[in-house]
Amino acid sequence: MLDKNGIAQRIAQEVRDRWYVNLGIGIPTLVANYIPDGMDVEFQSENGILGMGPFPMDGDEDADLINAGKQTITAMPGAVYFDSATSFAMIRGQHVQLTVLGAMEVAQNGDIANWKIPGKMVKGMGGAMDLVASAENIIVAMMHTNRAGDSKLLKACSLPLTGVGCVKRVVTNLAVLDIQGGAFHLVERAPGVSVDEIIAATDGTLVVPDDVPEMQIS
Amino acid sequence: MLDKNGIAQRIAQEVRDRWYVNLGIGIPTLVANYIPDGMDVEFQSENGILGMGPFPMDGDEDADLINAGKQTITAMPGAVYFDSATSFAMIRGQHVQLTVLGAMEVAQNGDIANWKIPGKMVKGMGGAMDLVASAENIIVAMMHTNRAGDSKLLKACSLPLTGVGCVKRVVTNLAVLDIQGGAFHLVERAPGVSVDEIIAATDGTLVVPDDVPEMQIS
Amino acid sequence: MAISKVVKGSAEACKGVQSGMTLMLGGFGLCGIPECSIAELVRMEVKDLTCISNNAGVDDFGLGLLLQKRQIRKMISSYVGENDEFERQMLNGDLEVDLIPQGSLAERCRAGGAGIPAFYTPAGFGTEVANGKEVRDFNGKPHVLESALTADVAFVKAWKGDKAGNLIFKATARNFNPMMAMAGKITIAEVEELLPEGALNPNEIHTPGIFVQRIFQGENYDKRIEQRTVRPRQIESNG
Amino acid sequence: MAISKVVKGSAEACKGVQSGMTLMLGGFGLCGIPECSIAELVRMEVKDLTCISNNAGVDDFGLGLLLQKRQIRKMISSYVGENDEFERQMLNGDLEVDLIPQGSLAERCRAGGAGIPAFYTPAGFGTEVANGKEVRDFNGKPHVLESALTADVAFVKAWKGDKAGNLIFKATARNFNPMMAMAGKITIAEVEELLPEGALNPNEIHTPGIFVQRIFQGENYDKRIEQRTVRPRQIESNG
Repeated sequence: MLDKNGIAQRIAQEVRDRWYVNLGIGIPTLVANYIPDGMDVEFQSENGILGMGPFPMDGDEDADLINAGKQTITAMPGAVYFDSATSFAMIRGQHVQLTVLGAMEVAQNGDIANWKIPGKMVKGMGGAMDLVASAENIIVAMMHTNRAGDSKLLKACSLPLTGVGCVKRVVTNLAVLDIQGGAFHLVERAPGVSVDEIIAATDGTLVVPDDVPEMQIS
Repeated sequence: MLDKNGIAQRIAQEVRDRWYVNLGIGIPTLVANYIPDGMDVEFQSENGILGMGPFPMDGDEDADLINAGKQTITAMPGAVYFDSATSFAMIRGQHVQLTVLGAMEVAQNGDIANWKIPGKMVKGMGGAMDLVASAENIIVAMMHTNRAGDSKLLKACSLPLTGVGCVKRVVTNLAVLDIQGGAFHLVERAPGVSVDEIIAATDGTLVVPDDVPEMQIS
Repeated sequence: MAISKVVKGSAEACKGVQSGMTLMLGGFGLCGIPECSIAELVRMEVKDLTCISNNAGVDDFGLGLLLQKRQIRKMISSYVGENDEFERQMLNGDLEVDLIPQGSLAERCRAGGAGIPAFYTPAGFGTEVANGKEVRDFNGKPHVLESALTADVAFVKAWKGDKAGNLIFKATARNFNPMMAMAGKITIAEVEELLPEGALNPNEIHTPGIFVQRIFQGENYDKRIEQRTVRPRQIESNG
Repeated sequence: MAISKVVKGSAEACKGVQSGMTLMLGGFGLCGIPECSIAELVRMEVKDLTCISNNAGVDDFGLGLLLQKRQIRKMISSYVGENDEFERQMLNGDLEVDLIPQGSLAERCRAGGAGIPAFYTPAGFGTEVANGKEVRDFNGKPHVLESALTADVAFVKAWKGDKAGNLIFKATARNFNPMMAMAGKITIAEVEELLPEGALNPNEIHTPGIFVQRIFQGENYDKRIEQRTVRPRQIESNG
């Protein structure tokens, strides 16, 4: 079974050289730590920076330089700042090659819910609706089940949707799954996790091939 | 009767302190020469400058600094450059207080034609259609008649339109006229021009008040 | 001479702001927010405000200060997760809230300033955000018709500004400020450094002064950091 | 490391440009046009091009060079008054021409790059530009629905650029370049000065490198002036 860093590490394997990548808050942010040396990748943060670097050294933080999670960050050489309209022009215009974000629920038709629990929690969608409606390549990073132990991979989302039919791949603490033809397809098992455990933790329709390789995480 | 500079000088009297003004090619460009000292006015040129100054000194011209008429210009202190989308955001968004432009024909309902003579001349509308569709305050600067001696103030435009019902005031070599309720209203006579001459040169319906003052041009 | 937009301070700048108005406020989280103007709005005790702002501040800073005093009737935002007082007022029904996708919010403000009454975007299709809105297919993909947003007064905060109202923002403090500057019937800019005419390079200006009606030198900027994330400063050993 | 977009010169930059393609070309008049790329297109002898450009150059410079060689099948522009060859070909019916309002052209390019398939504008209502287009009232005023423009390849010309494709334009040579950079499936930028990574201030960049796929150092810029208007340099007498 993977921890959050393991999920991030596995997703990093999906990133290709010369890609612009938008990483959401939480697990997705960790993906940046696992990009192989020598691979040229630039991180976009939708509040207005391309070429986002690591957190600043203690004492160097700048209130005017944050990411979409409101964390203090740094800028890499070659970085650029821009306004929010230009930022979403990049996203909506499909200039960003990969979006990684978290979710409360994912459905077997690719629907995603991650912004609201009616009557209980209303944080807002932020940029997530623009991202999922526009990105050609969306990976959801999340735990396979919620704190109550219920599956987050469902036949249909029960919460208000963030986007419809947009998720193509999900990476959880248990597995890598593709969404295709209205079902989850098991692609890889996390180290030490059995196919039965994944079946048990998945509420939606799950297609299991004869051979399910274990993830290669160094 | 006014010459081109006289028309420009009369139009300059319409300009108010603290206005942003877009001047078209030809006579309108000359208006900038007659703004009284001490009046703060900024000129916008739709190719991407606010705070346009006079022509450069001989030898100082810069191929990268032109106005919408492709003439070399200078920038005043406090000027700013921007792209074409931002420029027309200013125009469409009604941030520019006055537009002065030329015309081939103006109709008594406020229609204007100034971009095309079918089968003969097709220069294009440039920014004129955006300007006339958006500006709250449009003054047309033109000769009262064309080279053949025909009136340019018509019952209806015969040429393809640039905009509909948008012109509110026309300043010609003969007169100042307002457009209102589907007719031209004579407001002022040019120095030495009689009301009868104006009536003769106007094809559209012309409302003539009892008293038509002569323009005050210094 | 450029048209001067300079006013003395936040009090003169905010003259005419009234209860019941629709305001826009730049900033992302607490980054790039018009601190001095918000403080002035608290002093003025204007009420029943509709505030268009990407976020709602935190409990004791930014728009949270107006929420505390119950000066806001309605918020139009994309993300409000950092403010407990906000959530309380909303879940109680004391605060009307319109949550809209961040990209649509930015583009709707720009449209409002640019004289574009409406545009189509894929964001929000199939979600409750699209309820009651026209949907149309373009290139085989459904899009939602979104309308322009404008405000009676827009408040923006810049790093440097000049007499003519030209503005330069710093780093990611730019965010929503340029679009909101365009969309205000009156736009009030506060700046960390107010410079004389001609002091800014005309090639480096982010917001042309034509979009700004009043500009003032802000004071005592707090510039609070919401999430201070740092790496430890340690001497790395070699092996 | 930033993603490098650098190619050796115009020949490498234009690799893959083919007859029949739709191209965008930045510039206003002859100001800010991609001179080196146009010269390369002439050398390549690609034909049947659709060119989206505010103007069509003059007889012997800018897009006029492509018109001379009959490489252009269709022009999408707002003003073409400076080119006699253009007018000849158009009135003969050899050249298809779509004239559109300048502001709509700029906004349609931006929309194409920004993933906005269509928007409403008041420009052109009641004129032949609106023929066949949807008209809708907003705020009591009729508006025309205009669609996004994109191009197979967009050519832009900047003053300074860096390895990552970030661009800074000079003065009014900016014009259509930033929007067209956004709207090209492939965007090729030529620059007067190509600088290493990190040489540009990230706060002063007009076009972020994400919009640029190839960048090269241009050579032998002519930068022709269309209308040289000057004041005489004379010693002014005092009284």
